[in-house]
Amino acid sequence: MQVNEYKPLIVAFCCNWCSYAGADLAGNNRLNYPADVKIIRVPCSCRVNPAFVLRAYQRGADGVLICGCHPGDCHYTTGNYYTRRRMALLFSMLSYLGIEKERTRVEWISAAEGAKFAATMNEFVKTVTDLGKNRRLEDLRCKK
Amino acid sequence: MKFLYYPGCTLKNKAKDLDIYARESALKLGFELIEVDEFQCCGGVFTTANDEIATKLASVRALKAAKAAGVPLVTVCSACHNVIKQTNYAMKNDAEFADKVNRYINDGDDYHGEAEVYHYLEVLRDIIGFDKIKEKCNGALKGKKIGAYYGCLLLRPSSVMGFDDPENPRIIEDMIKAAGAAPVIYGERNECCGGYAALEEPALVKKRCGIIDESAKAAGAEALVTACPLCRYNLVKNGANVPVLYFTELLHKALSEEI
Amino acid sequence: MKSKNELLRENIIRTSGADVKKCMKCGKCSGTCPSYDEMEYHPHQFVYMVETGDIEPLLNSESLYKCLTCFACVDRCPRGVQPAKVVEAVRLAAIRQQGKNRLTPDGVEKYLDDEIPQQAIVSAFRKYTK
Amino acid sequence: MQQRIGVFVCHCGTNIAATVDVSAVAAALGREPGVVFARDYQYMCSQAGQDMIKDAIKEYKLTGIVVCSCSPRMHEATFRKTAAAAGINPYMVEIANIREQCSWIHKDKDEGTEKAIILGRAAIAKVCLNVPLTAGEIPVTKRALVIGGGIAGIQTALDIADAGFEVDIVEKKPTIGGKMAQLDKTFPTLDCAACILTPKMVDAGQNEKIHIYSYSEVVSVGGFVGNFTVQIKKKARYVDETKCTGCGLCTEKCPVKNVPNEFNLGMDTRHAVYIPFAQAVPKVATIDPNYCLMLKNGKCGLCSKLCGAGAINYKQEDEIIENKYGAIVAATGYNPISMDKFDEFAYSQSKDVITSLEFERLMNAAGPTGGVLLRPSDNEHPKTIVFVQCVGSRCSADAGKGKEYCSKICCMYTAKHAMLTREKYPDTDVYVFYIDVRTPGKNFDEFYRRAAEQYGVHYIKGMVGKVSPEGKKLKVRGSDLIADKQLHIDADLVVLAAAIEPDKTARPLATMLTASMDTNDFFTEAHPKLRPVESPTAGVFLSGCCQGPKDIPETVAQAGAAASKVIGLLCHDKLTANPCVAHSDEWMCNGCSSCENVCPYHAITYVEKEFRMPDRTTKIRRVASVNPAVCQGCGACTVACPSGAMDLFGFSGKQISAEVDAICR
Repeated sequence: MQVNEYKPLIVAFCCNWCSYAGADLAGNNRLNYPADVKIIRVPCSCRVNPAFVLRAYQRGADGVLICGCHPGDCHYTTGNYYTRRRMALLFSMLSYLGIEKERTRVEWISAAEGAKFAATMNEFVKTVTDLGKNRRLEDLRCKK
Repeated sequence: MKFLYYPGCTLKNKAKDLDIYARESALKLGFELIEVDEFQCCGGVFTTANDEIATKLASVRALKAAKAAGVPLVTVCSACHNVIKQTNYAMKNDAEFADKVNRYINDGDDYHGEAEVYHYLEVLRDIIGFDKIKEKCNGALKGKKIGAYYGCLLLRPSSVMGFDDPENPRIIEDMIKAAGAAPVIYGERNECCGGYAALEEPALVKKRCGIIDESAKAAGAEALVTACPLCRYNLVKNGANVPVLYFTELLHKALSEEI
Repeated sequence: MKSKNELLRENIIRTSGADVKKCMKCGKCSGTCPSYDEMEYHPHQFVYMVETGDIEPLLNSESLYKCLTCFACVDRCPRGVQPAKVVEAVRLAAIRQQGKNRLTPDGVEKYLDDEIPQQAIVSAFRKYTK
Repeated sequence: MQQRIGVFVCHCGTNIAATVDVSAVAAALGREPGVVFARDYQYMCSQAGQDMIKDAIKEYKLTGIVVCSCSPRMHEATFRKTAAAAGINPYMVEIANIREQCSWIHKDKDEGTEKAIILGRAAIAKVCLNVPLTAGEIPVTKRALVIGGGIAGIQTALDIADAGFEVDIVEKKPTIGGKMAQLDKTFPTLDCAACILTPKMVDAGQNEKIHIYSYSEVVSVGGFVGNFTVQIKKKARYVDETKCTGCGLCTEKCPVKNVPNEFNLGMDTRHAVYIPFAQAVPKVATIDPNYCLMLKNGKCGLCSKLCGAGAINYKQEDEIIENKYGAIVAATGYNPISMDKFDEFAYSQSKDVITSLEFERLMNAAGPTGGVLLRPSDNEHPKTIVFVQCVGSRCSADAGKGKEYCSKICCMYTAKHAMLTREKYPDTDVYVFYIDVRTPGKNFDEFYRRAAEQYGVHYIKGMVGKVSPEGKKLKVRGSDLIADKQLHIDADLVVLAAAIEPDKTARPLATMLTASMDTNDFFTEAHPKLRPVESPTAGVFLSGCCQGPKDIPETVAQAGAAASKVIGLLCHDKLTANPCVAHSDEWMCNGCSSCENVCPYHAITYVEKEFRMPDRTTKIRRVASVNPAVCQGCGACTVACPSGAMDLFGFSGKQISAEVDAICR
């Protein structure tokens, strides 16, 4: 067993109606993806405040995913459109802060797309693993 | 309008008619076919195994010539078209295969399926337009009932060839119509004639050709046209009841000044 | 250690690029094959026997040389299995063995006539020799 | 007040325990701050498990609990009830999903255990910040809407009406009846479809509680469970429904006779003014504007002159009707797929290659041939018929065409077709090419065996590879896998069992309903086993083939089940609202309207309010006010709010941040 194998820390915000259910479906179908992904349930992707993403990076996350219903299929009709717009702005801010743009991603995964959920997680974990540890946005006040 | 032209081995020998009439008709229709310099034989059939590299290099070289010239590559022979189109598809979509080929050729200009490949019939349909051809035709073929024989190579595998509906094609029928004749549709027009089995399995080929010929005759065809020299050879050799022509011959006849 | 047969099977599946496990045994490939009557093993059997690793009989069968590569089975297969590619991969496994070329430049002459197009000859060499 | 948290880790038999060391999880989580009790147990959702939770709540004076178990979508409601029964607020419960999102997807036990601990930690961090919530109540509009008027929609509507509730059916065609009205006989009993359907159509038409909007479509859906607002477009049929008596005189005298008759799938023609079939409900004529001479170029007007009731109105226009509903049932049904990509069977090349639905019309006494089996090309009796199963069903995605699923009904209706053909025309040879014969259902296999044994239908294991029209014959080439032969059959008629797919209107409807669909555009159910007739969207229910392929008995059963769910909803005067709604801190609100602008439910309004300022003056300020009965809790406003005044109960900014912190610790 490798001792120093790098394991990224990934936070995934999943909307209750589509992506969280998609993640459950991936589980039902026993589709493997790395344990590095930890899911936080939110009612809608539009509940994800960009501040949560920044918070995750401050606390040492290596990648953040925001998953919602496909555009047009939002349970709350328009929530994911807000997400799309907000995250576009956040992305340019993250680039400004020097966080590689590949570390943050918005994905649309429906409740029926368990396979897509697993594939997306596998691919994202690989992308983030290849980028390596994220060191750019640690809140120094929190360092012991 | 100019295109790079890949005639292939057979069109330089046993199927000269296919070649000559293609070039002459092209000029009448306002486009020119410029032969690829020192082209090599495509090999006649596409080897589907993905570890076959050397057998596809000739096609890649022709494709690279088209890429360099910045014009589409045009083929007339069904077999060449099939091999080159499939090779181009593999170069575009199979990164591992393309990498091996590019390393092998290693001339500093990697190829990834950039060239466009057209069959002569596709040029007629998509670039010239059958309505334009109709205007230039002389009406000599009026009332002639002609069956299109597609065989297999032009149409399949359809996901790669993208030539026409593989089960109910119409491109040659549309050409026959444009040329002034009446197309005859028959069931076996997209079934294989037996192809290269002509060498070792003449009985199989005879059986296949008999089925095709019967089907065409029953539907009332007075002649068949094809784009493949081997199809024509097989059909004629096995005693087809109707004459078998190259589609370019038919086109040329329709475009000739003298009636 | 994998057995020789298992290695052969893996090699055939790899070079063919076909997924034999996808087959649902409907037999449409064999229902459409123009060479069916000439074959001892039919397209669906090629797929099945490669899937189960029963490859030796295929390697020694004349059926390998009856496939016309017309792709009717490939186009019509509802499962996207591509039987013709499986046949081709088995045929290559056969003719790539030492001294198993089916056609030789000397041997080809007896098949020729004045009219036969070059295309037939090069195709046959492609198919029958390594 | 310091929270006292209890943690309950479920084994779920071996579902969780096999890849997660549950006792290690309980031990680790027991050391978390605030946790005063942690225990693992075989099945937390069992009575014993729930009792254990209740006892612990009482004994340890717990203020909140975390259950590490399956998805909250599965048992959150269960554990909330448990908590409430033990006297704590049901919203002081959090679930850590360590089954679907942990044990089932990971193989390594160390990894799984570690992740389960982290997920548990996040749930503890969240529950520490939970506040007791009280669910409000929302009124229920006691009227249901059924979209689609086939057997599924009709049965659902009848059952709802039977319970005494108003119900509207919206049907896009001029009559209700759907596909079943087009069928001849039904398997496995061979009773005639019309004989069992048309009485139900009449019942629906005459029922006082049922209103049928025929030739109508749903154009918009607003609101939420108990309170939907739906706009229905009544398309202009150019006939006044209230006046038309259905005498049919206009449909006989109309001079335009060459319109393809969609009811007979284009195998014969109808007039420009038409009633689809004799038993149509409502029995009202409809003018087809694409063919009517009067509507096209203002010349004719014959029907208007003939109509004694004066029902014809060429100036009729589309009408939008807005109604309120408490529940909506989708019953949009299915269609056979297009045969365009399967032309090896020559569907587009020969009139004598038909789909099974067309065969139904050919066998139907009210069909284009009056029930005499004649082939479409030359009206002769076919002597050899080949049925091809699974055309477009069970295709892999690699094939680039067709559907991946089994269409379920084809094996049985083909057996029926074959049997009926042999019964009526014993001199006909009937071949059925099959891959598998799938007959799970009461008396189904017996039925299929009867076709083979008593009626002498030739069942051939194999598939047709190609159909070539040759003269008057169809040359069929296929494989017989048992005989190891390639068969060549000269057939007179080929019948394709085309795969079925959801109706094309289902997708836009799902978007309007915000109901989820699977990749095949079938509606998804709230739970595949336990809630099969409910959409995950509250108040939306599913009936018939819009949820998946079904035969008639199954459709009727599901229609009844959907109706009972609707009745269960409508018999409440009030519904418990979701208390996880937005709320605004009035002191922080700066009155900017950002939240109001993003709210999809118009739940936020601004009010002028008097505030007592710290300097003891009073000031009128404009502040946001959330209507908790209307808010659905999406949280869009919370992020839009620039001052941080807006927050969401159950998913507050602090709670989510605490989860982030716990995961990234």
